[in-house]
Amino acid sequence: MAPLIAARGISKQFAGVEVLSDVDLELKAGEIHALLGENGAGKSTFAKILAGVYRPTRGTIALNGHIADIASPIVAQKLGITLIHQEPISFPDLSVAENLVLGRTAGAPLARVPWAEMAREANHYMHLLGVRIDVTRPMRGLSIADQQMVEIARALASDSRLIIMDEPTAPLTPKEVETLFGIARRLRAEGRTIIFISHRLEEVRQICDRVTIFRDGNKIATEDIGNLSDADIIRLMIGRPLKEYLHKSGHAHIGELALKVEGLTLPGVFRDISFEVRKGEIVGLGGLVGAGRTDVARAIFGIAPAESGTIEVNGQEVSITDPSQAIGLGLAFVPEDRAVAGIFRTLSTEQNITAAVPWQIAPGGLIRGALERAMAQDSVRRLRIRLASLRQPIGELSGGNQQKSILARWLLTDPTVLILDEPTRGIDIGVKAEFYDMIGELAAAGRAILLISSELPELIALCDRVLVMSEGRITADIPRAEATQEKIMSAAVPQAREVAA
Amino acid sequence: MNAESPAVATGHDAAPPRPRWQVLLIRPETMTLILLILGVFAGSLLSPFFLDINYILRSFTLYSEFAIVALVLTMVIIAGEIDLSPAANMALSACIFAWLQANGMPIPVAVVLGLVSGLAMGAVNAFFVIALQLPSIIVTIGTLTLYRGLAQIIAGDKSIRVPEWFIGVDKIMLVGIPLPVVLFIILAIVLGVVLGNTIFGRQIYQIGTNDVAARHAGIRSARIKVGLFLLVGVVAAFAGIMTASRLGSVRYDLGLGGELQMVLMAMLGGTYIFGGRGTILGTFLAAWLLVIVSTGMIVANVLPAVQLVVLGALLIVSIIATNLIYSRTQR
Amino acid sequence: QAVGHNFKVVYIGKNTGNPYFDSITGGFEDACKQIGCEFEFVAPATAEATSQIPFIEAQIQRGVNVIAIAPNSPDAMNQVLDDARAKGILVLAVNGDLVGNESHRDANILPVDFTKTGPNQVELMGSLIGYTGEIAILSATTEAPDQNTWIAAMNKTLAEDPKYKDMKLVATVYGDDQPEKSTTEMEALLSNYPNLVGVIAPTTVGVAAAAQVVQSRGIADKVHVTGLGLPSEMRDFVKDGTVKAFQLWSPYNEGWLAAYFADGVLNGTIKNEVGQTFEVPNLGSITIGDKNVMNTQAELTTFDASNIDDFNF
Amino acid sequence: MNVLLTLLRRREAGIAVMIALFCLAVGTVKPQFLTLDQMRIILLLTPLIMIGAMGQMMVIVARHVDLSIGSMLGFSAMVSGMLYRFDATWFGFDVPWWTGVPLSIAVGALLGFGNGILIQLFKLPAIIVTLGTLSLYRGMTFIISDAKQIDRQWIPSEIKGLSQTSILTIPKDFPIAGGFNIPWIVIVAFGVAVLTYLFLMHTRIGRQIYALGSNPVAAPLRGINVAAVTLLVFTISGALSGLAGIMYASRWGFVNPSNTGSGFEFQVIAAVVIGGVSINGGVGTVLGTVLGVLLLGCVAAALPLLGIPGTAQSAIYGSVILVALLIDRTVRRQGIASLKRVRA
Ligand SMILES: Nc1ncnc2c1ncn2[C@@H]1O[C@H](COP(=O)(O)OP(=O)(O)OP(=O)(O)O)[C@@H](O)[C@H]1O
Ligand SMILES: Nc1ncnc2c1ncn2[C@@H]1O[C@H](COP(=O)(O)OP(=O)(O)OP(=O)(O)O)[C@@H](O)[C@H]1O
Ligand SMILES: [Mg+2]
Ligand SMILES: [Mg+2]
Repeated sequence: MAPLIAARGISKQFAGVEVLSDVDLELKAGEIHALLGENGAGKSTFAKILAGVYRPTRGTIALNGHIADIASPIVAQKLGITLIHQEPISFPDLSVAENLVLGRTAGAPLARVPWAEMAREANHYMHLLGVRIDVTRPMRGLSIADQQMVEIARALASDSRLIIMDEPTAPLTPKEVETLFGIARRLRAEGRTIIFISHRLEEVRQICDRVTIFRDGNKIATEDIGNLSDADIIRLMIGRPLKEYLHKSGHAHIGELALKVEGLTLPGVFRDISFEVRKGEIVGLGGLVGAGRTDVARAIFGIAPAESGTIEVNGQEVSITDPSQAIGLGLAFVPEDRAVAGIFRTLSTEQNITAAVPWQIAPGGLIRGALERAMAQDSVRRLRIRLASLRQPIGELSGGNQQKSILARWLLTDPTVLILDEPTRGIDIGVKAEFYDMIGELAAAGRAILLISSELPELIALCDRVLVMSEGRITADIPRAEATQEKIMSAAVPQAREVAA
Repeated sequence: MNAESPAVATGHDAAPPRPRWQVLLIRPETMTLILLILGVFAGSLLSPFFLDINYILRSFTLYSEFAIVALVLTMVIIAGEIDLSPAANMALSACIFAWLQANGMPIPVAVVLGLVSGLAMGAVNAFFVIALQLPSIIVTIGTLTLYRGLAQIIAGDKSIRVPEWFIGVDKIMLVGIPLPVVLFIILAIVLGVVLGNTIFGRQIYQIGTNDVAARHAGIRSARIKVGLFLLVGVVAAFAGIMTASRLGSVRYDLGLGGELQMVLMAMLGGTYIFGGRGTILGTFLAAWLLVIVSTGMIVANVLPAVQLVVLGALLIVSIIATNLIYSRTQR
Repeated sequence: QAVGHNFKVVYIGKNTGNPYFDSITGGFEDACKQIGCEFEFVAPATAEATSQIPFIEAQIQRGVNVIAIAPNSPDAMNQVLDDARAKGILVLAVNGDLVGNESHRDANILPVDFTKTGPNQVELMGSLIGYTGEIAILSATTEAPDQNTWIAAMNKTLAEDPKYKDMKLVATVYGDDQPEKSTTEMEALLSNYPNLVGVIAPTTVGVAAAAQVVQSRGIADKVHVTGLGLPSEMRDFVKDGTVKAFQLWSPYNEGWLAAYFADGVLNGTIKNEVGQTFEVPNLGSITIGDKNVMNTQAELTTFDASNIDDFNF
Repeated sequence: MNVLLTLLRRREAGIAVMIALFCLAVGTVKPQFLTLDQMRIILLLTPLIMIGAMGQMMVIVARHVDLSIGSMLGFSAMVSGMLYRFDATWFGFDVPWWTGVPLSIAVGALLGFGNGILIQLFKLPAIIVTLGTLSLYRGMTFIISDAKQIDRQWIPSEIKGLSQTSILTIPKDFPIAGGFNIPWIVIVAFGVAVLTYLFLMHTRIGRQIYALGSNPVAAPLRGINVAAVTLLVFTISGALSGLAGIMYASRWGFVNPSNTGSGFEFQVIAAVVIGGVSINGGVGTVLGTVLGVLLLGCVAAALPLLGIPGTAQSAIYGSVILVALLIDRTVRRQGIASLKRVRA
């Protein structure tokens, strides 16, 4: 019998960057199939191609042996393929129930909207998932977790034969994860197929039958889960054993206090955040998406200041209500979302690099082209930024090089405290390794570093201490020696905290 | 460009750069210039009386007030905001000025107060847009109605005269060019330098391209935007008072519909309505284009109807071209 | 210096699409056919105060001999009109004058003697309401110079002529020559003055709006509307009895007179001086009144069911 | 607390209160403002704006804006007017009185479709395109009409009758409200509002308009045909402008190439904004818009009654818009605060 899905030689390029090359993959009916791989390995891209979000640059996809052209999400929907996006997508002004049924292909444009049935159905699935939300309320303001749950409910309701879940569990609590898995098993029993993308091996082991491992856009292996040890999987994922590529930058000597935060609180977002970072120290800040880490960073940097609590920089208590003040005090912040908070897409790379140090390039107000060029050039050389010309719009650079340019921008300010929010998100493995080296060097050069990351290996390997946030509170402060994935996860997840207490 | 040599280790992930000549020539301003030249040709074909530099200069004075404001408006639009109220602002500050001097206030004081009122109107816009974070397009549609209305309350629909000696800026000639045109050219040069070569200008582009990123980079976008709204306000007031001097009298409907003219100038010059792109040069050229086209048609006694059609078509064509050009440089 | 009869005359209307100017233009055209001059009509898209200026500039540039204009503003064009006259162009205000700025034009051609308009209108209204009852005036804008002269005259007549002692003017409101505004003002009049018996609207937009309100409320028997209107716009109201009678003059003759006057002045056969008299075909002898104002006819023409169909403008 | 919040968030409540207060205030000074008769006057002031506002609302909910409605109104009214004026010369017979209605709607729809095509095909910002067509369509109106007005004698009396006669008329001798009637165009306007409500709230495509405005990026991922929806809203906006066009001919009894519809866009956008439709798309209700229109109507009717000179009108409109924006702002503040609460 032909497999449900047979992908052949799937390749995908973005602006000349190949992010997937010749991926072959077969999915059986009634299996739960894991996709594993480092960030940026190409998992989501592959998923999106199956779901008709992207067209592959090359390659074919066969459904039950027939070549299918999945030209758009609508087509995918009609073919019975549903994707739960990694970042839940929602229509904030529409009700939860509407978000749940929106995009159903059935019905003419002028068909009546069955509000009552809609609500009933939505309630049914919400109950199934054990979530208590008023389905008539607008989506706006739901927590990321709840938004994710609505996404899942939507997938279930669409009754597709292939459901792709892209890191669905990232923001969920273990209890929610359990419910989800229960449902997943039942779907499998019904003969449906599920693609399950996750960074958490233990989850994969719990419910998956087979795993496919991606690395740098290539499919490395497809195996029954039973045949692989965690070590094997990690080796396959990153090419070489973990410890080698995450070398610990132990030798940086830890100096005096650089940043001290005391009882920082922003009602409804985070509360009573206290910690300190010393010169030469790398302090990790872990937790689930939506835990409030970014908001803490934003508060310290004066973008969305906290309402109470104190901040000390180099022993001086300071009040920071605007990033320009933070910069003056020697703080720097590489934001989590490059496209939104980082780059000026259409402007030249050199402009992007020098954006934070205007007065250095324009002594006396008039911009000195040569001066700017020289500074940008120097950064490009030091950070090994790959570009064709400094005049190139930064939007034309690859993600990794964009990220390097943003880092370069901040290094030009010669900061004493460097806050990095998910600095390696969506960056390919080679550049990633470079970043780890750089972070180490920066610490060694005596800068204090606060590293926000959702990637446990990263935190464990790089940080001298790992703080963990959950629901807007710091729930753990783990010294390097004791830092393990388990410890961090259990602190990151709300329930676990109650258990511990 | 040996400075760039080390960087030209072009990786698989870096797209090749666009050749220099493209960077220089494929820009909206080029298109505006071409249209301008075509306009001159068309004009001289349409009417034998058209091609007379003095006539064109004289005609430009009729649009010079709008053109001057359009230069500042360009910066506002590049910064990602828009202001539709300047024309109404011109009317109100001109009325305030005229009313004050008609009621015995010495002209210089009246002028100053007129400018101050313009500044105040800019401040009101800034308050709603920046402090209350309301969309500038709607806010300024509101204030445009309000300012025009206040002007109407002050002046009724009679016109307020200004003294003889104050009349006729447009008759003052510098090297054979009417003063308003000279002012326009000077302002264009100044703002061109500010926008192109100073930190302030640089940051205007950055705010317009990505306000969030700009704030993260320590750029005080709110301050800059407030500054721009104030600048438009005071310049509009200046333009209004200049109009009063040209016409010799002030009515509440002074500069009626000017906001569209101003936006038109900016757009024809290749300024991108959503911010981040555009140049003073473009608006400068577009102002001339607009004058050439309208006066060319008027002197040829072309129906005003046709003029409306041509202007509308021009705007759409130019925005399409601009978009194509930008999407090309976008990739 | 005689320029001959093939001179260039241009008429600048208030705005395009204004039916009133079609018939003035007709007068110019026919006269120029007779005389042999070149005539052109231009007008801005909107009747805003400064919108005529570029057109005047353009005409100067085109070297026309005569600029006839229906001014959108009594003073906004002073400067540019002076430029024109400095270039030896004859500047005539036709239908509407530069009130208070007469020195900026050479002569002014008005359809009738405006001092008689007020009394004429009052008499017409009186005849409709039997010379008794409350009446109101619905005018154009508060500062419209012509309307204000007429309104002043009406007040004077009502106050001084014993014939009208029982007619009481209760209100004067302004519709700004916009249909919407005029209508709401008319409605307000009716609710504010329940025993109103007549409304005089000395403006074409106003009288049509007022008539329409009366028609839609079906109170034509109670409230009489009259004023200055265009037959083409009022015809229906006269036919269905909403309006018994209204008045106007012949715009056509304004154009006709203007063209002949210009021809005479340019060729020295007419001296543009107060008190001068000259003959114009179909109009007979015309006298140049003070401030160089001249009229095509003495009294207003009254239109009613009997003659409305004889007029096509 | 929460109850208060939800009440506050009901934008419509706010406007309703504003209207009530305003009417009472005026009523105390001028009692006749609170009569049925006056209500009829107010109602007669609103139909065109109401019809235009329904179209504009859809466009704005879809995160666009249409500045060309005034010119579309003028053009479509002119086409019908010319049909009535010249039908005898063109076809040698008089067309039935109602032909102008479908004609205007069709012409308007065509112009609106033109806007949509430019915007969707070339991916242009609606505000600029419609700014262009604002002037383009107006010019075309002048050209086709040779800048000549269509006088009332040419507009069929049935058309003019639509703004006078009515289905429900209380007999003259009836004790209360004798002779009170609601003219057809008012009924048509409210009919359009009801249809718009049904369309936006109870059809799939209607909801897709909200979805598109609420999150344009995600819309295609949910299988929403962005091109189709965009074209649709602009076509509807055009069609309704066309309807408003023939209504204009009915209400004012003439069609003028320059006046007819000029400035319409500002009145309509004002009404829509006052009605609480968010310029950022995705938010807005028919009820709110209707109330916004009525508020403007009350203001317009009250001014002459109070003897406030017309010169003060636009200042008052401007203030009303800004006040509405302020209210909107504070309400949204509440919204954001509650959102943050949800998270912790
Ligand atoms: N729209 C896009 N444009 C350009 N590059 C993209 C785009 N989407 C993804 N990429 C790049 O493709 C590569 C693969 O991205 P993808 O999201 O598939 O990785 P992933 O395996 O899902 O990583 P993660 O585990 O973080 O989700 C990354 O380098 C990313 O930067
Ligand atoms: N309930 C919510 N409503 C609206 N936005 C939210 C909500 N929860 C989280 N966010 C947003 O999602 C993003 C991630 O949440 P936040 O930054 O607070 O935590 P985080 O731990 O930094 O998450 P991340 O892992 O994405 O960095 C932030 O931009 C935050 O504003
Ligand atoms: Mg992914
Ligand atoms: Mg974060």
